[in-house]
Amino acid sequence: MKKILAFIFAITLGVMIILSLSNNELFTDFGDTNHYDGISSGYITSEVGGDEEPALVPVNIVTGILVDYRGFDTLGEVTVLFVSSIGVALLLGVASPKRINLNFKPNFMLSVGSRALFGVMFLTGIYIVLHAKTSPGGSFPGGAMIASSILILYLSNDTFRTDVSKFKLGKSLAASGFVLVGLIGLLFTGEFLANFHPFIMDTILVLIAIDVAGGIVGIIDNFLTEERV
Amino acid sequence: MSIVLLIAVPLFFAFLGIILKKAAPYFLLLVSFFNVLALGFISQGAIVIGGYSSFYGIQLVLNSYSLIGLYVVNTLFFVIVAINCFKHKKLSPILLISLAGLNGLLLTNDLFNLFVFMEIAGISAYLITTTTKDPKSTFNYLVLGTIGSSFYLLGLIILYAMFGVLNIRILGNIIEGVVTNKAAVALPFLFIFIGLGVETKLLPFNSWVKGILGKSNALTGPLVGAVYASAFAFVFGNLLRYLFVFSESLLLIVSILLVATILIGEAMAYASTKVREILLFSSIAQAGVAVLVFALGYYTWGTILIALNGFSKLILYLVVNIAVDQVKSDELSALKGLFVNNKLIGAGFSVATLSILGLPIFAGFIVKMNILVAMANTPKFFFVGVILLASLIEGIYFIKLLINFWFEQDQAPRVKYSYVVIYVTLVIALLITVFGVYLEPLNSIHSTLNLVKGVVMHG
Amino acid sequence: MLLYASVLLIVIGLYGLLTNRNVIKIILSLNVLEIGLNIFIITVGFLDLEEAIAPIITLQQRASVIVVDPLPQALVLTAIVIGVGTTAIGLSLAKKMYDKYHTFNLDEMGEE
Amino acid sequence: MSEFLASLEFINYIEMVVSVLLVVLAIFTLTMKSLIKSVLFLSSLSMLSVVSFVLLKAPDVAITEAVIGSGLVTTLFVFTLLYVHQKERDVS
Repeated sequence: MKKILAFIFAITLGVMIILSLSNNELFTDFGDTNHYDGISSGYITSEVGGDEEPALVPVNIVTGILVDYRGFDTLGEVTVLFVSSIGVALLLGVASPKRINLNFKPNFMLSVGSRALFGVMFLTGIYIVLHAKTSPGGSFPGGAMIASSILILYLSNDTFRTDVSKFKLGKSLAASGFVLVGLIGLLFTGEFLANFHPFIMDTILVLIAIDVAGGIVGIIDNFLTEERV
Repeated sequence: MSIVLLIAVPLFFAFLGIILKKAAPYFLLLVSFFNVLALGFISQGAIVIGGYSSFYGIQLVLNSYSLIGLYVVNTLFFVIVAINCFKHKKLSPILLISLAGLNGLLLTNDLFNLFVFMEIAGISAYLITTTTKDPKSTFNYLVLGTIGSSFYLLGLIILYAMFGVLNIRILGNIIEGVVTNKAAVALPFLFIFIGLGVETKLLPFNSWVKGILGKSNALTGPLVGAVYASAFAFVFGNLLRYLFVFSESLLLIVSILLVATILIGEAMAYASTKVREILLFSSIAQAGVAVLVFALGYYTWGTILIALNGFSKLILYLVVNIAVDQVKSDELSALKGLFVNNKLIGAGFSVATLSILGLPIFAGFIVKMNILVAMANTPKFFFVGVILLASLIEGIYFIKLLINFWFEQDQAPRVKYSYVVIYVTLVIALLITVFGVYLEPLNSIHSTLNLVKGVVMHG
Repeated sequence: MLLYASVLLIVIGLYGLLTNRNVIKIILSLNVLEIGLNIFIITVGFLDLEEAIAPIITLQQRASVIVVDPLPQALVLTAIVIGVGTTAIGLSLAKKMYDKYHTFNLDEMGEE
Repeated sequence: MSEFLASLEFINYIEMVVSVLLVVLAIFTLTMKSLIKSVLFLSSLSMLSVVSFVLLKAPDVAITEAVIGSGLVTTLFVFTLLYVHQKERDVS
């Protein structure tokens, strides 16, 4: 009975969304946007600030929006990742952690292969972060890639544990560094997170990557450890 | 002083707080105190993050309404932190982040930025409620909160697809001016309404409240019941004021939801025998009243109503939760005679309750009276009747509660309140009475607010 | 087409949330809902023209070409990361609940 | 001109297949009895959404979803299930 009600509710909602969107003169059809009338046009042509130097505008428009025009959202996003990694540590953290055994039988090929894979992924992550302004990607996937390379090490060896405290330190310093960059902008130009020098955007990209990597490694470590009995 | 500091400073110290663990509780105390102080030196107006024009960048706006909201949220937060901060040292960074999130909610004038701050405030609230050691309720809260914010995101993206703008006030002006058929924007508004309705405890979306506030402790009860409730009610008021345009059918749905929230909340509170449940159901009803007042367009009195309710709720949740923590039961029968040994606390609690009821000589009376008069003038007699009926039911159970707490000489429970709690309770009770007897301050607030009403604050 | 698929994904996720009582299944439904929502947001900014390109282009060339809307893409990036945060906390809570009640089924946990 | 039309139809064809597969995988994710199968279907659903992001000309989102959504979220689910699996084995 409950399932039928839920089914009817869900179907009604779906039909309602589709009907009211397809019959709506304001909502444009699929594949036919008018974003050149809205705020996006400013981001694309970068006529937002008026006096912007070309050096401050990255080739990847999405990166430009993330770290510059809407950098405050990104600060919030970093905060969300930060608070959830402390939250996971609060919920799952224990006084004397011990690795959970995955019961792999590590052989020679696996350990060598995983180390090679670790190197490749780590370098790819760094590459993605450093080229966020010109190529697709950006610092979020880059940071996550770095964290995944460490995840590979966790998976390949049952006794492996990375030095979590270093990642925690990096995460904390990177996140507070992000706020600090914003405050520097406030101090020098009177605007929080002002983008007045090309260096600012690079710094923010690297800081985000460190924060993401640190946060995700912390989460993974907490999921793979338990109380020592 | 820039208003962004209210968000940036708590964030900065929260980020530092996890490596400087010893200092984190002091950071929390100092920063929340700094925020209250800073409100006195802050200049009203709008700023845009990064220095872009308000059309493109993320705009933060401080006007008299959000200033009242900020005062309420930051003061209540500081009081709660001052009472609790050394009991939950591990939570200090999370509490700081939640403070930043709440301030961001009140300040931001950007739809997507509002979503981000909703998530920040929400996730820190989930984590704070884990202190009650009841993962099931926290999980329920998390799931409903995530559904709510997903609906909100869906609504905002439909609005973006229609108008290409994310700034709330500009979007509101466009909708007001350009859209002739208001039913065309009903769907996104319904989604946004549902999304915020989860956090503001409106009726079909509030099943998380029972687990969270019904099992609260001295930290989560006041924080979720008073601070988060007021913050989200203010956000709701902001959106209703600057963004929402009701078509006939949407207004009907919304009114039905709100009236049902008010009446069912009061009825549940009347039927309950557990003290914390009485409080939580009555706060569901009051959330309904606050949103109704905003939806009908009485922004000034709605703002004052929320501010007053926030302070009164703080006393109620604080007093009851400390008692429940010590007696280990929240049945009304176990707490009989609570105030026999704690007369000062009892006096403060009674003042707060009577003010929520809207009895004369307390501030709640003036607010409720003005709302009813305004409604009767419009005329909206149906809503007047609903609010009067709700007040009647509220009166019966609150008076019953007070009688139980005051008159039972036999086995009065021994509950110790710290001096901070007694002091806070008395100060708030005194303020409520002063504002209630001496009307001038409230009326002057009203006239100043009327002055700025209509003045568009953004550039 | 993808627009309808994304709305369907949202609806399927909601249906799963309403009917499932297993904690892991509930988090999975949330994820399905989020994926649907993300695709919906991207479709909103999509331009179905052969000459429309992804928003990666130098400043000099921007006047001469048409790009798809970059803003929804930036918003989705934020939404994805936020989704990971909630999923991680939800799974930690699931683990906590398993430690306490030895089951993932919300109905078998019982009231206290 | 005909070539152009053919390429257009090809894109639409892919888009249609992806859409149908997305819905099918979502249904599988929620109807599987075994939790680990559900998780794997979620992972493939996420991978398929990466394809749809590429079709919709959003390379940044595609990379992020591939690394974070498909990779990390799946591992977190798997770790949780693994933990429970080991707990059950310890008990019995």
